Amino acid sequence: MKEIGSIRAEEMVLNIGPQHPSTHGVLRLKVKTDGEIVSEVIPIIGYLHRCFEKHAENITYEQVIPFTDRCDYIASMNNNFGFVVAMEELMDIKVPERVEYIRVIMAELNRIASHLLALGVYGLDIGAFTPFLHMFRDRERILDIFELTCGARLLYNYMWVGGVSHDLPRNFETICIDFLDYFEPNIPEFNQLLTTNKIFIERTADVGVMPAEVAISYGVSGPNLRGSGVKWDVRKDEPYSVYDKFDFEIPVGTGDHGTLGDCWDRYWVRMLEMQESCNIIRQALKAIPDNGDVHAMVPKKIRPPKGSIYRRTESPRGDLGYYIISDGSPTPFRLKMRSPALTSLSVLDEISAGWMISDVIAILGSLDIVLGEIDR
Amino acid sequence: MTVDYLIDLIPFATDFPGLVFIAVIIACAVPIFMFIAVYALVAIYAELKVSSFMQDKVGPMGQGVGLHAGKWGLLQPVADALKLILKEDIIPSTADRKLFIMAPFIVFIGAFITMAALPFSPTIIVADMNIGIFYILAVSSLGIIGLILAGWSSNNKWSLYGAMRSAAQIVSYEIPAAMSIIGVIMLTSTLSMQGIIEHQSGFVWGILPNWIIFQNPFTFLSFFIFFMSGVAECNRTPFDIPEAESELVAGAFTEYSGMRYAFFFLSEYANMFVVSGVAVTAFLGGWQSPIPGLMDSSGWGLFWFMSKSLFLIFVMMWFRWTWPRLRVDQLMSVCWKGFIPIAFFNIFGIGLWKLIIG
Amino acid sequence: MTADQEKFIADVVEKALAGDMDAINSIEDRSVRAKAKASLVKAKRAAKAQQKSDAPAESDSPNQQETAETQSPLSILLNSTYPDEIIEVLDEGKTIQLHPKQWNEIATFLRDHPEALLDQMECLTGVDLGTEDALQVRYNLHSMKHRHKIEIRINTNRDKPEIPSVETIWRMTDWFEREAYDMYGIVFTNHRDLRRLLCPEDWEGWPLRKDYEEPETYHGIMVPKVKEGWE
Amino acid sequence: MGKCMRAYFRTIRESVSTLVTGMGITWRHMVNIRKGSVTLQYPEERWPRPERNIGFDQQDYNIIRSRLHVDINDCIGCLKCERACPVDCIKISTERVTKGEDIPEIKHTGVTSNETKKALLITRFDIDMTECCYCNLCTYPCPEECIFMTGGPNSEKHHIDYEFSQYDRNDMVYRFAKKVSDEQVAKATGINGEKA
Repeated sequence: MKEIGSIRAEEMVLNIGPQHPSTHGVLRLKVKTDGEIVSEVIPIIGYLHRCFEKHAENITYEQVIPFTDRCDYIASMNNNFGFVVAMEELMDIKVPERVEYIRVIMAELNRIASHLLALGVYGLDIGAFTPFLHMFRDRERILDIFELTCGARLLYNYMWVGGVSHDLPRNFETICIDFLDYFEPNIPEFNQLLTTNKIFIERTADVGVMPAEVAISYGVSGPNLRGSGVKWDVRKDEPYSVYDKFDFEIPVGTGDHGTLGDCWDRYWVRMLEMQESCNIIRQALKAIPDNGDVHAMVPKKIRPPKGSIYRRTESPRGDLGYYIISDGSPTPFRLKMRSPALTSLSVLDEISAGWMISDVIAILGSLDIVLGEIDR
Repeated sequence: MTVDYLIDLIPFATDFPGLVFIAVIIACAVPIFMFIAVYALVAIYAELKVSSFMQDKVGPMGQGVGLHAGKWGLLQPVADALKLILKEDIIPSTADRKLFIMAPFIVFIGAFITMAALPFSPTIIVADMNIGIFYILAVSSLGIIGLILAGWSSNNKWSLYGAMRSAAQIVSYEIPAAMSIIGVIMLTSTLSMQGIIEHQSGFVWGILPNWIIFQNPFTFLSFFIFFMSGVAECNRTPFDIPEAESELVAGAFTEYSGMRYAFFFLSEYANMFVVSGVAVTAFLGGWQSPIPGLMDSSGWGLFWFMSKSLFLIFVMMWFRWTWPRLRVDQLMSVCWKGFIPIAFFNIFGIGLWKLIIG
Repeated sequence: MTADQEKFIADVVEKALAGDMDAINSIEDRSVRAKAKASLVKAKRAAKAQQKSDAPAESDSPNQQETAETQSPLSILLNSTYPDEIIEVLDEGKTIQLHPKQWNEIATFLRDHPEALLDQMECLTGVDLGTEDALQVRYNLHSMKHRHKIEIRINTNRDKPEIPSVETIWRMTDWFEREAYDMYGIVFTNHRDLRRLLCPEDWEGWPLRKDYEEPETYHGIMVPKVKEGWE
Repeated sequence: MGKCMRAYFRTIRESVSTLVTGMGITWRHMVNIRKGSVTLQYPEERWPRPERNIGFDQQDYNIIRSRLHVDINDCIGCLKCERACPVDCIKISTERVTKGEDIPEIKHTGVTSNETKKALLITRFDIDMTECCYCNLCTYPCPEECIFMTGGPNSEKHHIDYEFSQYDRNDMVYRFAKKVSDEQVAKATGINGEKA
């Protein structure tokens, strides 16, 4: 008996990444495994560290905006948005109403694009290739709209402090409505192809359950938190810009196919959010003032008053916060970006212990991380 | 059959039996190898195109020859093959050299020798053994040895995971596949491939082909069990966990490159053909025409056999580009909790059907 | 604009600020005069802005006798429980500066007290105050239930920066404290896994401190400062 | 037991039906490929560039960001773009030429197309496109609108070109300033031979 008791499976350390198809960037996961079962996941980050915060202390506020683009390169508009909202609150600028609507439309379009990428890549992590390309096809349409509006497809530098860089193109409304009319019928198709697929449900339901308390304690936010059943959305609960004028639902996870807060719930919340974003865009296109200036009266050289501000906005990944400390000079004294993906990644170890290697990939995919934002 | 035919052809066969035997074996092996190579090119092209079409893109294309991939991208598989041949062959310094080199050939041989018993037409079959289907079931699992060798000798954790997964998978899925075949054998009372096909000749009520799949409801179910198990044995999606490109990078093949990788690739496609061929032989009437009187001379046998097999291969591709991948424990439970009980139930049902109805 | 011209204009502007407008008006070249006038306006505006920005800074100064009207319920709650720990209350009670000593205890109190219930840590920011020769950590807290928020600031000295860790209270601060340690060298005592987060483990120095100097080499590789053939 | 069995068969039914539904969708996409294909054969076919008209009141121009171009004849050397650049990819050096002689072939005196008098000789105007982050920030402060992303308000002056890769990294450094010799500079600045 003693001999049998002394037989122990050897723990193997498996390095997933930094170059791995499913780490969504240069992320390294040190995974301690016992056979297929994972006992510990240690994320090692910093491979994409570009000293955003240090760099921001040496450049002017206007010049920071292109760098915020590059933090979360999947949802650049939302990152711009977060920064300018914080800056405008710090400087107490009232921007024209048309600008607010333009910003909301852009941010919501980018939210759809970001969720499309997240969901498609999630399908890819699970092994379904076709939904990925179908979603990419629709994402390209959104990028076309962005290219038309601001000339760039990925890194926009579109929202400025006190305005946007360009007005909308002339026939923007029809283009946008065309896209929505084309896109909305595709959502049920994605659902048929992937969401309700039994294999997909088997792979994601009950896997990587994140209870609400754990999620809040880890600071997880956005769709990941809502997947755990917490009805929290900065757009609704701390409205910024003109979000308080829109009528939209906050989808929360329900645990339809498994436990509340599992991977499927997080996936499903994103799917529902795309529909809500479409609603918001439609409402915004109706309510947008026809003409008007797209710049508020802002001095050429931005010098915020002395002081500090922390403002968070809802990026597709969660609460995106900027802590700006100004000393009255044209360069920030301190600029801290609270990236939602960093908190999402930190919860990985907590929720993936005891699952299999394939599940670690599935859980990581469901958290929808962007390494540019984590490493900054 | 072909072997016997060739041996008979040579007048002095009885004088040098050993030599003639080897010569005949080579004479049969070379065409099969050529066939696999050509078929693999076609299948790769088909896979590219099928996947592209399902994903709303046109796949490899080209206007004119030259830098592009030829008309409709027809030269794409040729270019791929050329690239694999020309690519540097890398053997990791810490790998177990001998086993590392051996592994792809063992896998390929496993797929290759099963071809010997496939009846392409009434006359084209290398050897119509009286234990044909049993032989195929036996040797088709030879590949697993090669996969484990590859995984072990690569000295890479991903490879090891892939090898272990595929070992578990292939060994498990042999069981439902064999169980489904047992039902067929019970109906046909023969193990010979040609015998099984002969048994399926004729039509019920003059319209419905008398194939085993249509003979009773249990065989209908058996066909799907066999086919899905076959998909699993080929390591295709949704059962492609040994290769699992998004989890295990490339599974057992992670460290392979160039020609050695090409052999794995070739054997995967050859395996697909074998599985489809056996499914066609055992359930879909082999080389027999599905419509009474339509092209049912023995010359058309090859056409019918190939078109049926290629259709099943297309279905495999269809699976691959539609479905996600199962997890390893789910894979096992699908096999042990789903397929095997149903396969047993099918044997029982087929036996009962035969006793009661005839 | 050449250097001596600039200097000339600066001289004239200085004179003008002292009240001698003739110095500018007597310039003969029209463009130079315009420039001098422009820089005079700029200088005056800058002086005004300086005064303005100085004014709120004064009101920020410690004022312990803050009346209850300018305080938030949270700061009153904190003041009644831990009166000795509070250094100052800023920004109408939305920001509270604390001593680092009992921070761990206060943090638990803030999270668990039914009136506070600050269960969500929004953000943890390390700051190098630069001139005051101190490092600061700012905690933005938020309550999911009561939907109120508060900012806690804790100062620590530059030479031996130590702050009790709240990593077990809000799990989110685990990585954020590691980041603050990485960037500022603030040691969070009792943190279970205080390693560098973003920089490599063998990185020297604390990059986000104001007195940080970029290294010349890293592992024997020269750090390029200026691009070749560019400057 | 009965419940268990029912769940077992329900799982099988659900699996089969959902998997077949998925296959139906991929089949539909496969047969409709002629209508539904979204890709183009890149070197032969290209995506159409966005429509030019964007809703400015005065001007109609698109805002494609392809690469930076400078109309050096219009440049007055104000260095505003250099200061605006967040990645320091623009480098400009100028010489003061009010006293010196005119060099007709480089047109460094006279007026720009906006009727601004040029007072500086630009001896160097380099843009390193490998470093450019395409943020467009340098184009807005320019008083003469002479630096622009090709496209932009001056799209007639320079064609839009997305494909500008080079074999050598140095070829990506665009040198817009006109070649001037030291003597010419000396002559133009009026400091005879002292300045090189």
